[in-house]
Amino acid sequence: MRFFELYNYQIAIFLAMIGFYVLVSRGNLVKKVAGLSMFQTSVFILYISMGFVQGGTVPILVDGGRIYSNPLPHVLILTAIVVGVATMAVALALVIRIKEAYDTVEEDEIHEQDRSF
Amino acid sequence: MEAVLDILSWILIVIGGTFGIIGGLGIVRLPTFFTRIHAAGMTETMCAAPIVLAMMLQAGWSLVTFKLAAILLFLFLTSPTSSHALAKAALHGGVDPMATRDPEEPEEAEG
Amino acid sequence: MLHHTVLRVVSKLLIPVIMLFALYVQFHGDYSPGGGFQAGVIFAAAIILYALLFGLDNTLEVLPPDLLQWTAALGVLIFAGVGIDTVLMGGNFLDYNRLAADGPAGQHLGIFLVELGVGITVTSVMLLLYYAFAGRNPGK
Amino acid sequence: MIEPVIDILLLAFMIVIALAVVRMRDLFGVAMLFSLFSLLSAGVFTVMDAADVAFTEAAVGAGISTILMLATLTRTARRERPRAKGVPILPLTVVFITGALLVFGTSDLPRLGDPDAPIHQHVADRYLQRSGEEIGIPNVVTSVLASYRGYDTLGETAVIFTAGIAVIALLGLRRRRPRQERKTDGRDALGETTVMPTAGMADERVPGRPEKGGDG
Amino acid sequence: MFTAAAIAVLITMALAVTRAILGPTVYDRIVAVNMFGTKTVLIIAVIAFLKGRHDLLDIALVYALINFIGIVAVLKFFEYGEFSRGGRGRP
Repeated sequence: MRFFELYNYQIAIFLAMIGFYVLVSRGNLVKKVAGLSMFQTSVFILYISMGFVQGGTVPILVDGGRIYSNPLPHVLILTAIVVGVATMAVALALVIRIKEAYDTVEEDEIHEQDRSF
Repeated sequence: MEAVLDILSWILIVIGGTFGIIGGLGIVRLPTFFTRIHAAGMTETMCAAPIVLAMMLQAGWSLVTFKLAAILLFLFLTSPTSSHALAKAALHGGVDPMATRDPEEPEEAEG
Repeated sequence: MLHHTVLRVVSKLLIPVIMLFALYVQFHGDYSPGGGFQAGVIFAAAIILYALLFGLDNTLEVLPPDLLQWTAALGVLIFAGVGIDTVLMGGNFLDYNRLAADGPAGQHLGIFLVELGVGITVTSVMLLLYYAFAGRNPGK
Repeated sequence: MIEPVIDILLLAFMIVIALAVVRMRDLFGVAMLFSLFSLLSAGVFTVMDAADVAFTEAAVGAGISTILMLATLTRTARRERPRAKGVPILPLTVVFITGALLVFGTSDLPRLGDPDAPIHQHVADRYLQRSGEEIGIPNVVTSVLASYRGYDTLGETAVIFTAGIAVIALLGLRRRRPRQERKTDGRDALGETTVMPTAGMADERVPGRPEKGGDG
Repeated sequence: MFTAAAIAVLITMALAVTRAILGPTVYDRIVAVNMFGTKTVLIIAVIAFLKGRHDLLDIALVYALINFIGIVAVLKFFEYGEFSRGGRGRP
């Protein structure tokens, strides 16, 4: 029964693993970035689920002593989302430069041109 | 007064929900793009508006009502506009409005 | 996208509203969800909508990238400057209680300035990202 | 008690979309589904009482990240190259083992929404209790973000700034052209640029080059 | 009351996701994403009422505004294939 009380964490991990699978199994760099970003979103969900309190409410204080959910994960994830977009932009900029240098965004073709594997 | 408002809200929510589900079925079941955009457009007016109106009735006269009215206004401005622009783009992009079925390999043709 | 007349007219109506909403989010962030990060992104989104519809060149005229590079740095400078200011006033780094006579008033002022800095930086960086991606000449 | 149901349904939609992203080869479709993914995650954040996070995800996910992804697609290929047939055993194994370990790790966590969980006991509780009098603003997230943990936020802002600088360094910025030039040329910038660089640049060079063998 | 609305909206969302995944043309996907955005606005507003916290309505409001930008960007991508043109000169 305890297993089902953690459904949010498990689904978040499942989503993260789908993102991870895209990251390791696909050769296309744009798709890799999408997978990475999905992984990131899943980690956000994991964090936010930890801050959730049953019967709680949004951590904006109102009159009357109510239970609030934990504001600390919210702060961490809020900044992480914006930083995540900025870093995703760096990754995509690198992809564009790779495309211009190698004329492809498929991983194995890049290795072939470099003779690295 | 409360009871009247509740009954009105219920009626509006039932209308909105029904039209939402009908439109959803439409977007899955209808055969071509231009018929589907009709279904999608219908949900945006006939599903969103009654539900938001029902919320406005429940909220009473406050800032919340104003926010809901703003949401409704923006939805009414943006959804028909994007539907219109999309239909126009699709028409220029080569989707045949008179077709009765989807072409065989549309993704490849789009290319 | 000038031949989309309906899109153009509706966007002209919407862009000021989005900017106004961004300012509401920025300055009302103490009392409702919001703050510098969200407001910066929304404000940048409004200008990106303008750039999408009326072309990148027109947008570059309104907000040149040189200016944005300065403002991006300015935001971080405001944030760090508040910290340095509190140090100079005899407190710890980012100890806003020193900014005014009583604690909460100083905190209000400090949070306002810090959020302003964050908002300016985020707006500038998001717009710079869009300029860099959209203005890249292909095949060169 | 509809909220857990909404939560689970939204997460289920996310799983369906993630699986579709794995299978889809049209990268434009991936970008579209990705924007749906972030819409849904904002819904999940709303159900989880994280108003500010949902707000950020709403502002970022629907607008900026989709646009950046599409802008990248205009500079690269729109379709992914078909994969070789067969089940990719190594990636699946790695992913499965990692996932199993992580799920095993969750078994020690307190149940979802437990008010007595360790995470709610230390500083978070103090922030919620004291923020009202110490900072004097109702939104605890803002007060933690800007005041209690202002140092963190300074670091994050610096990271965003650095990322912006890095992208400019990688891609360069387009300077605005003088007005005259633009008036006269009309459609120059549109005509001279090819929309997508074709893969056959090397081949095009061959027919027009007589010096290869013809100058002797 | 709002439970019923939430269920109806969720069913509609499920159907829209189906169309977004099935395709077949790109325009179908865009229509589905657009419709899905509207339904997300609705579900967030409904959640705000279910929880009794009206601060959450701001999120719905921002979606109603930002969703439009995404659709415009997609249309631009389709008509021009890039983002730097389509300004003063005719396309």
